[in-house]
Amino acid sequence: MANAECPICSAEVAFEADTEVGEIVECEECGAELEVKSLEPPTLGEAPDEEEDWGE
Amino acid sequence: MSAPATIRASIVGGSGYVGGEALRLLLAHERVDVVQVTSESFRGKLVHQTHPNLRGHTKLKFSGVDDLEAVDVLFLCLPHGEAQGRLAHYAGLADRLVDLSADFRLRSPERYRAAYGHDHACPERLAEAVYGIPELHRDAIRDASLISGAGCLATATILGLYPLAKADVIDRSAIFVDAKVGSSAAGNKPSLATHHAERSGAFRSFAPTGHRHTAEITQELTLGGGEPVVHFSATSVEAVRGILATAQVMVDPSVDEKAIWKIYREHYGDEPFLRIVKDRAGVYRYPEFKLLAGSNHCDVGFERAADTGRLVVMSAIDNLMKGAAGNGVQAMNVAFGFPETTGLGFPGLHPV
Amino acid sequence: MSAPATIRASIVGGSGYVGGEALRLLLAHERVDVVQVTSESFRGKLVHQTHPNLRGHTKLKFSGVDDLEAVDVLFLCLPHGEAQGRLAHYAGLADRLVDLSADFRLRSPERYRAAYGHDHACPERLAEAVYGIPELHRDAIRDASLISGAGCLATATILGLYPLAKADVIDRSAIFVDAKVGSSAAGNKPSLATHHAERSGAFRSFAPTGHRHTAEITQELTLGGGEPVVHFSATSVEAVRGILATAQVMVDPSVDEKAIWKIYREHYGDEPFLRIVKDRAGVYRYPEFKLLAGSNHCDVGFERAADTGRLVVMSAIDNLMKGAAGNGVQAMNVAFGFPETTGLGFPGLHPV
Repeated sequence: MANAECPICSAEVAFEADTEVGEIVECEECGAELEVKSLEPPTLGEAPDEEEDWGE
Repeated sequence: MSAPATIRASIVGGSGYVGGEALRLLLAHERVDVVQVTSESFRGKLVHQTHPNLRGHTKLKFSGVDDLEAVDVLFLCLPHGEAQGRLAHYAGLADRLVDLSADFRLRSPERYRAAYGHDHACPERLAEAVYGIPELHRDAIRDASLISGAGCLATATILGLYPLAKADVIDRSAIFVDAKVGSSAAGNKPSLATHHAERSGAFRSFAPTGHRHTAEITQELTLGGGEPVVHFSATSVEAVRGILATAQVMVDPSVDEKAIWKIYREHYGDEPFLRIVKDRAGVYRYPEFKLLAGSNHCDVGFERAADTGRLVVMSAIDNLMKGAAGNGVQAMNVAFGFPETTGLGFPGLHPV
Repeated sequence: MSAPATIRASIVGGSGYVGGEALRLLLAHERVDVVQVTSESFRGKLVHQTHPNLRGHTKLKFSGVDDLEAVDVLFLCLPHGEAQGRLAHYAGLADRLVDLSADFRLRSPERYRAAYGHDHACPERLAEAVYGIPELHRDAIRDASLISGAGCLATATILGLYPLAKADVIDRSAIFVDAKVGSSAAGNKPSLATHHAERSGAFRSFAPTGHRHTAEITQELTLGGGEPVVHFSATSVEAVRGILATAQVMVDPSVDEKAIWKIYREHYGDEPFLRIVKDRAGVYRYPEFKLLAGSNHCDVGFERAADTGRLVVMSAIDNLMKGAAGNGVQAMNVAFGFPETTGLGFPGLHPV
């Protein structure tokens, strides 16, 4: 299972065996939605998430 | 020297909120036998008289301080001034003392007189006492005979800023802190100010300046560098337990968000009680003390104002747990070589 | 048949408040391995997304209900109607089911239709389901494959009155109950009514009459005698967790205070979670739910109006604990032969 670095908080994000390019994964530490840019080397980019209304 | 199977512990001054919390934790601690809990005013009474949550959990009654037997560790939960007054007596009863008052927090007698307005009763013991936050002084606690608890507001503030100060990325000339704190931090002595009709719903600026915990924060964030200038202000809020310290510091523009994450992960990644809470999803995206009631967690989060280099650091604790009794038990675990989370695994409640 | 060392448990519908509380308890339960927690809407997400108190305590992620593996016990924490709809499917995955919805609480299909306004999906299973309050049905729970949790308001009311009904000392023709309940009992679905600005400080008579839990109270207090007439009224109050049920019944004048103490001690003296709270000292002289948050206690107290023979019975619980998840875990302990307090020792906090 390869690891990529979260572009937001630099935490290690594990790629599952069946992870595919374009898939959206979530960083476990900062909760950012990330898009799998490539598998070799494992790289992630920030996914264009819709700005969720947090309600404050 | 391997850890003992179980140890004997007693609590001196067990009728207050901190003593009661220490009793709750120690009664459930699998490596501890609670021998005595003292209270002069409630001597002979069942402990659940003052700690109703313990009804049915123990038949223990309050003892008098003069009936204290020798034990392995003595938790001193006395009003300020009493521990320093009779330290030799207590030290004669146990090899390890965990003092949860403010008597032995400061290393320098001068700083103590400035903060507390009178000379310390045994200044020669100040240097030997260890400031008992394991995340800061774990090794020193292991061998210490006098472990001092820390001020609750100081604990939250220090743990929020410590990694940044250690990495020396913040401007030490001006650290602004606004701490929000619940009513239990003031203890169980009633007054008109704590009378429900006066206190309920209050957001009371009880110490805009001159709060005593500032001295501890300054002491612990010096870290071999220049002494930081801490501008501290405290507000009591509509809660019983809980502290949220909101610090504002200026950070070198070269230190971006990723670098800050790295600094916090480097210092707190392996700490069982410290959680970095800066989340893009969910309701609780930054630290919030209401989730921490009864838990020993200190949650730390931050947000960087890119334009000005301002960093807002938020840290939350339960003032009776990581801010007092929970931290005391954690330090005891370190001192006796028990796994550090023993008896401190309660995660907190949600919703609450 | 001695109790297994550990068992495998999963939670179906784990993103709600009851599912989250069951997860908190089962993760810390020394005899349980949590295998899966399902949530269709949060599938693949870390559980702390919806249960922030569990951050750092588990790396578990929500599964889909279709990925469920066979386990020893399945906790069903689904919205009403879903368990009865797919019971056979769930029963195929585990020998023991603990259903914390309202689907299998009532023994009679007629009473179910009257209380819930529609026919039950599998009325033939109603008779086999056990009303899962161990203090009432401990033996039946031991062998039951379908254990139903009880309504939280019903639990508090029943446990307050059960000993008196069993001893047949109360007038069953008119039992008046006024229950105060916190907001978490309504679940985590937001609406204008639960919007903070509308809900904060509310004392809202949301069910002056016609509350569904009345049917359970009537069912469980019949006890082989005439069916009691229960006049139930519920008010939501300024709290997140907690129920205080205040019942008023008429008692035969020959039954004095001492006799009532005896009746309660006879039924609850050996019950680990039931405490009789009628105290002449201290602040908390009668049951109070704020002390019980996170604990599995049900505190019961009473006061007798000597002149009229009126007895006021007060019973308090945490609606998410003894009123739901805590009781579910207690019933699981009974079913698998674990000591009944395993994983349920938290005494509650004070002050809180």
